[in-house]
Amino acid sequence: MLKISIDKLDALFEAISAEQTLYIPADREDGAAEYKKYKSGMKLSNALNTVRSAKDFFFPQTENLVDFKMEGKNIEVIDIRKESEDFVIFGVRACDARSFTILDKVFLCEPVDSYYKTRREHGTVVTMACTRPAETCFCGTFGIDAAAPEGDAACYSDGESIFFEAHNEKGQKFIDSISSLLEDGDTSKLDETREKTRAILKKLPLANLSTDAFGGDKLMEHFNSDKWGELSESCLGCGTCTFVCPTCQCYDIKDFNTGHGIKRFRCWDSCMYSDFTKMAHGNPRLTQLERFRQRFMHKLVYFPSNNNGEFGCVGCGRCLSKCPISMNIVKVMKALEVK
Amino acid sequence: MNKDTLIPYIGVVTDIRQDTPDVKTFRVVSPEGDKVFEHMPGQCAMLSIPGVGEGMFSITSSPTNKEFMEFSIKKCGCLTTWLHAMDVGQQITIRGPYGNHFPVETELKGKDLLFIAGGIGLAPLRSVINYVRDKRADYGSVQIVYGSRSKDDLVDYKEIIDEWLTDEGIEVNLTIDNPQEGWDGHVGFVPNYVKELNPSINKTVLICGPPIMIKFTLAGLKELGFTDTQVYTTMELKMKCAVGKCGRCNIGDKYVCKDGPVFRFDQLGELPDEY
Amino acid sequence: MQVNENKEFQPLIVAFCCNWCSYAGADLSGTNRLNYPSNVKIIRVPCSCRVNPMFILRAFQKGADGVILCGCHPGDCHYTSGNYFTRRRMTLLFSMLDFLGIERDRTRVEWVSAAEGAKFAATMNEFTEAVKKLGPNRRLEDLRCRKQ
Amino acid sequence: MQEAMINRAKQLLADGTVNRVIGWKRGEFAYDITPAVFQSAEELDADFVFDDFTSANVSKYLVKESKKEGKILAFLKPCDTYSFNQLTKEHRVVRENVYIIGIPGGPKLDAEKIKAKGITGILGVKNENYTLKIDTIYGEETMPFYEAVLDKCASCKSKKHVVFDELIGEDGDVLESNRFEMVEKLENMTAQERYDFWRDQFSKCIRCNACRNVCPACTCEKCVFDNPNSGVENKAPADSFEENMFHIIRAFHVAGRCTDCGECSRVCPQNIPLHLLNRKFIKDINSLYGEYQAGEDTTSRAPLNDYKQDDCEASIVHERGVE
Repeated sequence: MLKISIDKLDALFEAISAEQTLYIPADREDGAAEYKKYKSGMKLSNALNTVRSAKDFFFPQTENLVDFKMEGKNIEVIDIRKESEDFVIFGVRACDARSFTILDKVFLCEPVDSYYKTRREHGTVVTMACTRPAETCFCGTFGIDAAAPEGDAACYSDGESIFFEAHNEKGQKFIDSISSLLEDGDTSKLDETREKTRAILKKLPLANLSTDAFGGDKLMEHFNSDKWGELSESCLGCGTCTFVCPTCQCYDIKDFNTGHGIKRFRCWDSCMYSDFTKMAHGNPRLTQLERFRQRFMHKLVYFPSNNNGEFGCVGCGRCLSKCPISMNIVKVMKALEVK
Repeated sequence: MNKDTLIPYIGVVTDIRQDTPDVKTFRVVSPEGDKVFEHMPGQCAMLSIPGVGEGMFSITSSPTNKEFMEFSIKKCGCLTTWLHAMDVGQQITIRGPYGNHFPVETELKGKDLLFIAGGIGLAPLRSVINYVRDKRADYGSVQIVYGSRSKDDLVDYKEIIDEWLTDEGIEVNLTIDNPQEGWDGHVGFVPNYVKELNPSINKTVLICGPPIMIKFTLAGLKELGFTDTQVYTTMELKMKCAVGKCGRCNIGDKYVCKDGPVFRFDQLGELPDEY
Repeated sequence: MQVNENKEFQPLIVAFCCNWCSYAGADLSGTNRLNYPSNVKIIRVPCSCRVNPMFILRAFQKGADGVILCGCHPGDCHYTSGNYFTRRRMTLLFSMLDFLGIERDRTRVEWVSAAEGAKFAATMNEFTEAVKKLGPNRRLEDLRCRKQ
Repeated sequence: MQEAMINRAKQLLADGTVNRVIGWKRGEFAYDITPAVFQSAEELDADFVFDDFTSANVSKYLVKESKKEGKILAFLKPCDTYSFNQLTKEHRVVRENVYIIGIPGGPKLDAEKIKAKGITGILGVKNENYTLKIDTIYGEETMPFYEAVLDKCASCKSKKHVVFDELIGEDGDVLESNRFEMVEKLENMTAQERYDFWRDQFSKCIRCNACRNVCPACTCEKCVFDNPNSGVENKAPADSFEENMFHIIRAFHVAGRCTDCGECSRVCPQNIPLHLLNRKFIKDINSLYGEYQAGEDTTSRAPLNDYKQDDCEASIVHERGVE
């Protein structure tokens, strides 16, 4: 397998960023990691994952959809879409990589979302296998192998070198573009590392979490469960879980009056917000119970029902560590699976 | 680049008709004067005034009308207030058609039809009624039960009187909630009226109106011997994208904008009661 | 305001004026034919305490380079005490804007009575000059509203 | 302590003084504790927890809970009692429907700070003589207790309970705190440096509204930022201006009412030091209008609902500090 020594990573990043925009997870001064545009001297974070997921790259928090000019009774529609540039996201974890397949199911089904599709076509996802999963990880529950991530190309570290493997044409193109920096390497130590990681994954506190009790066929049973009241009672109705979630994809479309035109933009929205379903004549989800239920039902029942049983969660654990009141999908699953 | 469904077309309002004190019907064509797009009865379109808002409205005119589209809109929120305030010649943005439609070419073909509407609920059904009238030979008997708060609140009263009532082979039953001067027709709520009329249980029912009317009418129909599979309705929930992605108009795993808005009652029965 | 290389920068000033004193003061400066810059856009409010911090921020959002709030002199409020509350509120707001690094000369509170037409004109001249020196508002600007 | 609390709660449930208890519920790990309402002795025995991670301020829940049938028992830490008192003053809670047991306060721990040290796979956390022994999947780790303390606890202002029906443990005193240190440090920077500091912080904001929703002083039925008619209703910052505006208005609206409980910073998923904005207002109020501690009592007038004829003019802002 082709590899590069870890101390030559800087040269690698320089080479990639010379060709196209490169994003890597980097440490912030507060100790958390976030994806940043690579600049010389920037170091790859050792953190397990970023606070915000990588969905931003394909489904940004806000984006301009279309502009309007209003003049008298006339309206002019201005298509502001531009062909975007190629970019590489390096160091995506297995969970986030899987989240893109989930987002694809939403945005690439008919009618295709051209904004998402363009970015997807231009982005190369280079994943990085995990070696130190945390207690909040439960990607295994959704059939994800953190030691063998998906993505266009994958990287594996054995502590000394990083090995590259292409998963598709785009990934191969990426590896070809940096092949002058790579050399052939022996993978025996890597195989060892991978086995070690898999052994840890099996020992994680949430390793036994199961999805058996969920799926499209359990709709009425879970919807009518009497546990939602207790589970949702301390929910603050904020959007933290939604906004850090790599698979939450609900959005709002709004207009902004700039004083010299209208900008229609799309932004992330959260089903946890009180006005999410509010209409002129009323609101079908009046209390936090219904909103809370919607979020988890969507991930565990509605999404699999519409997508051949695939769940809308990747077990990244972000909501476990970020929810202000520590209520999360794991607690919901554990409560609901008890009959 | 290809056209994205979220980027709307321009529509020009060429006629505005005040139907009732709070309902206006807008005629919309493209700037070139053609129909903006083709649709099927029951489908919807997103209308918007940039800077004010965007909303889903059912297309009231029949697809057999090849000249223009019509929307009957009740004034109730921010966008609809704006629409009601505009003048002829105003441009709006329009995208669509969205959603499924009444199965006029399949299940409904050859059937005896019973339309039940309340108030502005006539808007989506009018599209089907006129479609059926234009392709009269394809369908059996047609009966329309339409009720409103008062005579003045009957949407499209003129069309009902001038065209539907004079049409042979269409039975039109009108009712209003309270007695009113100048009204010699039936007085009473729609659910009771339907029971009084005692329609044949061979008919296929298309119903639209306020939720409370639907609830009681459905109960009445069941008493008469109708089954859930005979009754169709059309739904409405908050929508932003209209293409099943923004994630708010779902009832259980079904998106009203994409899998609906037309549902048969046995399908609704399988969904949670969250609408 | 357009920034043109050939032209001197002309700031947009929003002045909230209370109906009872400052607006009348502005009126008086007009009838007395006193000059004050046309860059000043006056918004009349019933009382200076009607102005909520959001008004100030939104003025900046929509393109203002400076915001000045004028009311009756302390003790002269038509509603007895409105301007006293304004004073506390604006002191805290301006202090906060300063804390966030927004140039402190972009905001001001000035008491102008109905008889002080000259003071109104002088204040506006002086404030406009001060803002002009600072240049266009960039730190509290909504980029979407900037004219290309 | 936890046992004493459970026992007292059981007694009060048994003798009918209260019909439910608000406290903290054990989670999956050592640190993920959820505020919860307990209805019975069994539930208390099974899940009630009070330890180094029970930092959540439960007083905001009492806005809703105190309007329900029957009396509720609330365990309040000193800082929580200030929030509760402030809510009482604003008539947002029904005091008679809450039975308050004052319990000792922090310092409480911040799991994020432990994780920021690179400690991962946390299975258990023990405090041994102010050294944290952290059991992880990767072996045992240690770190000094005080390095993992929540920011809000590190600059604790008071150990005194300002409202209670009874106490478990001792009541404390108002403390001399260093809570304005960082505010002062910022004040002494240049405007450009301050601007850069806040731009850096606010650009992290994802507008999840956690700071607003957790704040015991934010109890509007409908927030201006949720009201489509306000013209500022926005869900995601499309522009840096919106980030600024949201945080200025959020802090301004609680100015003079904020008790400095520090929940806003605790819940921020992006670690933005939001409490600094609130403290800036508190510091200004203290220095310009006289010392004032929101929530200390239920009778005094809030500084922004009050005035003196000889208050300073707004121009004072231009005259002091660094430009």
